[in-house]
Amino acid sequence: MSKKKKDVNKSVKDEPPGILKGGAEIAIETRLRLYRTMYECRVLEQRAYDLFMQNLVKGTSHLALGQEAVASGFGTAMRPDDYTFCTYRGHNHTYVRGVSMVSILGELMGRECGLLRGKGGSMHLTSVEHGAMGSYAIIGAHLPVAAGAAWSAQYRGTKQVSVCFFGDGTTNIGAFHEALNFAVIWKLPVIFVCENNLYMEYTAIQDVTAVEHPAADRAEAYGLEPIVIDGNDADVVYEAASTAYAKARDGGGPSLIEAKTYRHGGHSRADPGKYRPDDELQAWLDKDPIPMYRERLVGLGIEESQLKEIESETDEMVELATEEARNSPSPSTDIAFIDVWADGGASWRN
Amino acid sequence: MSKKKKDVNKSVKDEPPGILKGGAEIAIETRLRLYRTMYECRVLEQRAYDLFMQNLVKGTSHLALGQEAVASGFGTAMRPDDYTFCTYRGHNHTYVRGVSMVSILGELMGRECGLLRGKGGSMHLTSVEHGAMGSYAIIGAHLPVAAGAAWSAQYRGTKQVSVCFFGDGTTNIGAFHEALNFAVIWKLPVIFVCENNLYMEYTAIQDVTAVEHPAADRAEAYGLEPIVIDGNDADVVYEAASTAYAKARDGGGPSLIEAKTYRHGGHSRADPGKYRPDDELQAWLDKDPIPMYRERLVGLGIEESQLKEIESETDEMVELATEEARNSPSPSTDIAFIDVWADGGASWRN
Amino acid sequence: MAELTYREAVGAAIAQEMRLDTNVVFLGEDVAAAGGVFKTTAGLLDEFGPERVKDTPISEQAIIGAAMGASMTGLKPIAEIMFSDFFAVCWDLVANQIAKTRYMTDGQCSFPLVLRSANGGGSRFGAQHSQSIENWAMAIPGLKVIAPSNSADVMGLLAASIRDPDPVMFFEQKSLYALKGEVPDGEHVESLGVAKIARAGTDVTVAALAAMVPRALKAAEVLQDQHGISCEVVDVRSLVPLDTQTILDSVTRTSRLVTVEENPRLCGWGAELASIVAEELFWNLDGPIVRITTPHIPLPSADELEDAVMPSSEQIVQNIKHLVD
Amino acid sequence: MAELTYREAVGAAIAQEMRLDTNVVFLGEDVAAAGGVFKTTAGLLDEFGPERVKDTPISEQAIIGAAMGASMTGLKPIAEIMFSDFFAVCWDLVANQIAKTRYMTDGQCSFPLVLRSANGGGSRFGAQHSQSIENWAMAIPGLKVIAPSNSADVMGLLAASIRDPDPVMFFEQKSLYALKGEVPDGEHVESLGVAKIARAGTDVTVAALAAMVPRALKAAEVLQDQHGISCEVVDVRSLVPLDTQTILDSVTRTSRLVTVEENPRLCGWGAELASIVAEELFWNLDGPIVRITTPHIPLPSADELEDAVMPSSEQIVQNIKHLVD
Ligand SMILES: Cc1ncc(C[n+]2csc(CCOP(=O)(O)OP(=O)(O)O)c2C)c(N)n1
Ligand SMILES: Cc1ncc(C[n+]2csc(CCOP(=O)(O)OP(=O)(O)O)c2C)c(N)n1
Ligand SMILES: [Mg+2]
Ligand SMILES: [Mg+2]
Repeated sequence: MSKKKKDVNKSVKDEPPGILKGGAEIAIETRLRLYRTMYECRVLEQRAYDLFMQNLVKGTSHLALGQEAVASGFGTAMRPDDYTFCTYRGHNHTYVRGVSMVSILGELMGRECGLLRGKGGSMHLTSVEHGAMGSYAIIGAHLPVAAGAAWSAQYRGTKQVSVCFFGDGTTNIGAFHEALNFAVIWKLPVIFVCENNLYMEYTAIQDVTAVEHPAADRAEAYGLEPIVIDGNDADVVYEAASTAYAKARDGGGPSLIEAKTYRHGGHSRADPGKYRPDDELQAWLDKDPIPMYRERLVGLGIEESQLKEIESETDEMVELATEEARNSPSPSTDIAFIDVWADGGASWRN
Repeated sequence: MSKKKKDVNKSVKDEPPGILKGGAEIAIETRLRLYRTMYECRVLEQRAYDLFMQNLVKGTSHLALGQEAVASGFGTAMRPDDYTFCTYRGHNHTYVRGVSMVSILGELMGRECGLLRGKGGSMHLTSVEHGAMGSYAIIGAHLPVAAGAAWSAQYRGTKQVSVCFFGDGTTNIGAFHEALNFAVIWKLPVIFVCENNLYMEYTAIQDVTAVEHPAADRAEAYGLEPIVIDGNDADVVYEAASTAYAKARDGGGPSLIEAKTYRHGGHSRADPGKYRPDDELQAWLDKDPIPMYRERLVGLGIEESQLKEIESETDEMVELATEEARNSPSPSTDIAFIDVWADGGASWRN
Repeated sequence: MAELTYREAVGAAIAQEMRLDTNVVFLGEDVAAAGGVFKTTAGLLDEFGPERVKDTPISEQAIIGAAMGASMTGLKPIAEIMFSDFFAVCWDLVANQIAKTRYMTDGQCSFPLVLRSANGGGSRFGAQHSQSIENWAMAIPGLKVIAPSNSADVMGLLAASIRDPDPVMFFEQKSLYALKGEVPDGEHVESLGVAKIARAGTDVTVAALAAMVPRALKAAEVLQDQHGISCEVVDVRSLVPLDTQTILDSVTRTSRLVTVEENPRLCGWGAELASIVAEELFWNLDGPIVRITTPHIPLPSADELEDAVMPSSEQIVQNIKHLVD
Repeated sequence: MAELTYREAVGAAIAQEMRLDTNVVFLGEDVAAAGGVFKTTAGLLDEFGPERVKDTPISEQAIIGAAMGASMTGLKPIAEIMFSDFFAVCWDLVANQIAKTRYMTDGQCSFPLVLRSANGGGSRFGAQHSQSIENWAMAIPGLKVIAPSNSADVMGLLAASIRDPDPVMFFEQKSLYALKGEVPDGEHVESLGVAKIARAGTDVTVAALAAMVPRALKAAEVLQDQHGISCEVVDVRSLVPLDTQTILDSVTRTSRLVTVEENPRLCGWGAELASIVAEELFWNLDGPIVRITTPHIPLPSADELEDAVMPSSEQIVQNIKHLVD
């Protein structure tokens, strides 16, 4: 085991979270976009949380508060026609593709203005027109589906890339294994991004996984390079994403990237997250990707006022979106009975 | 990739098949048992083949002609109360546990004397009293089941070991991945044996697998040592098996062993195996585990006459078994309607 | 009599059986330290320790496979699949392996195990976390299938399932977890394969399951009070074995059958029941057999939408009024 | 008219559609270089090349997932699952993902794909390679379900399935692969959702599917010749969409329904049909609805045993004689 671990560590880019790299090559506009996107994700999901607390969101919901750098880094590096596949923890991944806040909040509240008019709910945000090809709520399923979209792009010669986000816990399910092997042998333009937030629902990933890095330590089993990145550093994510996109677009095949990060809250609405040691939680709160990145921008000479403007614009945006979503009516119940089939209908008989 | 391969090769016992090791430590009685077992497997399955040709075996059947060293090596190293889990290609693995030839041939022919009285057929040979816990015909399923039996042995403190045989093609299905991780984190006394015969059904394993050694190159993904052995050398198999059994019995947890071998015939009854290059087939026929092992025994001073006696005893045994099985009646059709439930019945209503 | 929630009855049954038989072991995702995501198994780890109450990775095939292998070698495992929808990721182990191996091996192996899961709609979880899949299980020979509607039945039937020598699929309707009900004191075990007449009546037999039982009972009350129609509500409880005797007896008396199913329309258990009655009691029937089901659609997430598609007591009232009028 | 085997009709339909639409692609285990283990797809690799006809690893979740992802992004994949029993290892992709995603996304995605598979018993393959699982698929909203009984229907319905904008489960009865039949020359496409009256009759409607159709036809002949009973045999062909019109019309004329199912008893398509007729044609019926099925058991392997449990034409004759007498 010890030999093994050394091997992996040798070839991974494993930075302790919080130690931000210079990233001098990233253009300042891009950096501002990264910051804005993270900030937008943050306020959007904080608002979602408030709405739960007001019982305006029913069912369940899974926030990625603390994980915004991953969504922002990949979303910013993406081409508009690329494909995103994500999980029930997919608000941010969907949002960064250009989907409106109102349609996301509306969907969480089950309103007519919702992205899916309430038919899918929080766990299934999808916007095909934005390349957000769905949020999948059963662990593992979307990895082979993302490979399939990549196959289609390859066959059609479009140079689109398919990117698939999932958690550390997902690396122990069969579909992970099948999708990785499959993507490699067909050299598909797909990027598998494991957001390692250290926990499945309430169980620590290390308690149920045979290796230390649940994704990266499996990479070589598929002939892939093991890559671990600081998932709380938007620059690091952006760079890793850019590299992987370029590789995929050049016909270099898939990548598997493990981004270390942490969710600030519990697994889902019902979970206060008490199974996590206080000091662990505190250490990660201290490494919150958003204030850290803000500090970096200030260090790089960005005016405080410019950042404040981004922030107040966003705060206003989320207020307006909330108002609009709250004022949106419930969907007509008629829509529950349609759209099983491509003809718009739901009938199984003549 | 090249780095990776070197890593694996460093730590594997990868012998080109056919180069037999001395194995001086193995007792001569054990060696004779290994030879006898291989020879028995061979004539048993050759007879099975003849019976297909005479249309006395219906349905399908999968022979392991050429792979006998694996079944013999593991079977000989096993404790009587250990558990075997195998596939549809399981005649030999079942036979080496002490199951009679007549009950195997009878099952293939669907006779009353059959091990399962015709209810299971060739693909499902099982003899719980011999520790042969079943032949599983859907790829991958029996890996977690074998882990479960090992869990039971661990919980009950019996020091039994569970051994699970499967093919190279099986390493690409999800259940493989889940079972391996699961067995390691619970440190279960289970041995996973991949018989790499280079093909799934008609497709070469290398065409559909991201790594060179379909099992061994995945071992490190579960924190296991990569082990490749010459699966055509009964001594090598016996030694690898003994090591893995001892490790499992000592609480050292699972092993994953890739045994390189080859099936002389096609995948199943219907398959002439024409997709395999002539020279490849010939090379492996030249490395037939049985004549090679016979030669070694002669080299070690075993009398030709002693080997001839084993052979003629076995030949006679298979003749008698064939006769008995052929003379056995068809099972009463009544038995088709029972034994769905533990009370012996099949009713779903009162 | 103690008052337990449906949720608490799950844990109570498991604890009762684990105390009696050290071969009973329990595994699943987040079931031990966290006590289950529905908090059904809180306290079991503390009482029985980590050798018997085990957290697993997200590896449903491994979970079910482990249960299978353990059950055929002397243990009596209980495995939790968090949401019944997830049986789809391990259906091979359930439908092809566990269910068939006893038969295929000419009766050599038994599989005394329980696969329990949170099943059904009404919690606004959307199409992938709300299915009622009792019919998936019922369609597979070799599986027993139980779906209780109240705390006492959860306790008694889960205990019986754990003791049963055959594989049992035990479906807990997740929207009922908070429901309270009286549970007999002391050791409580019922029998599988016995339906219960939840309300006696004379005009029409209403067969319902799990969350549909309270809805059918409410409808029966309304029908009696407002329309003078007397419904006999049968809580089917056990789909396999199926207590056809109780159901056929009831229909013989009422001459009418209505089934209330939560699952999508096609090939539900109600269809099976309808076909049995249409064959065996044809000459006793006074009118068509009516099935009330969710339409043949996935479940939507928003509350108004979900409520619109699942069978409601109002819908049951309407249908029965129409039938009997 | 050309005479093709059922097996050849599969390849002919795929080739026809691949010639017409370059978005049609095909993947599966051993399907390309080897032409399929049932040799249904021999020649496709040669004609269409390795970009469109692809061998896969033994990774059914990857196969179905790939088909799903490709179908939602512009392709029209056909995926082969070697034996239908193996759908159990990838059922999540089929039942939870492909079937539900269009609905869940408010109609944003379509899944124009075909999942074809060798289905059914009679080949002495035992319990894990012989199941008839049409009812597994029928129970899932969002899947179309086709099961042809002859070469012309294989060709016409498979072509229609490939063109269909929705996911289609296409079940080929493996014991029929060698059966020959006339297939119209030139482009041949039929419509999904249309049952066929395979034999007209007046006394009883016999609804059958796939391998049960020839058995029902043989029984009908015997019943006519030896017992003067006139059976109308309906080849259901399409379970979803279900041509209830043709079936209800037939039962309206004959006043009797017998279904012949290969699958185990509980929750088969015959139960669904029985429940529809028991509700909608109750007042037209002259007698009980009878379902003939395999008992609720896994299939045994030995030939005598398998023959003893699957519905035979003799059994159909006996049942109908008994019913009509
Ligand atoms: C097949 C399956 N098993 C279990 C679940 C329940 N479940 C939902 S999220 C989750 C934890 C997933 O952990 P991880 O992959 O690390 O993602 P994270 O939630 O941390 O983002 C589990 C077990 C599921 N949705 N699907
Ligand atoms: C889930 C599943 N997929 C496909 C098959 C069909 N099948 C039976 S054997 C086989 C090849 C298996 O190859 P391998 O694991 O190398 O074992 P071998 O037959 O070479 O011993 C396949 C694809 C199956 N039985 N189960
Ligand atoms: Mg996680
Ligand atoms: Mg092989």
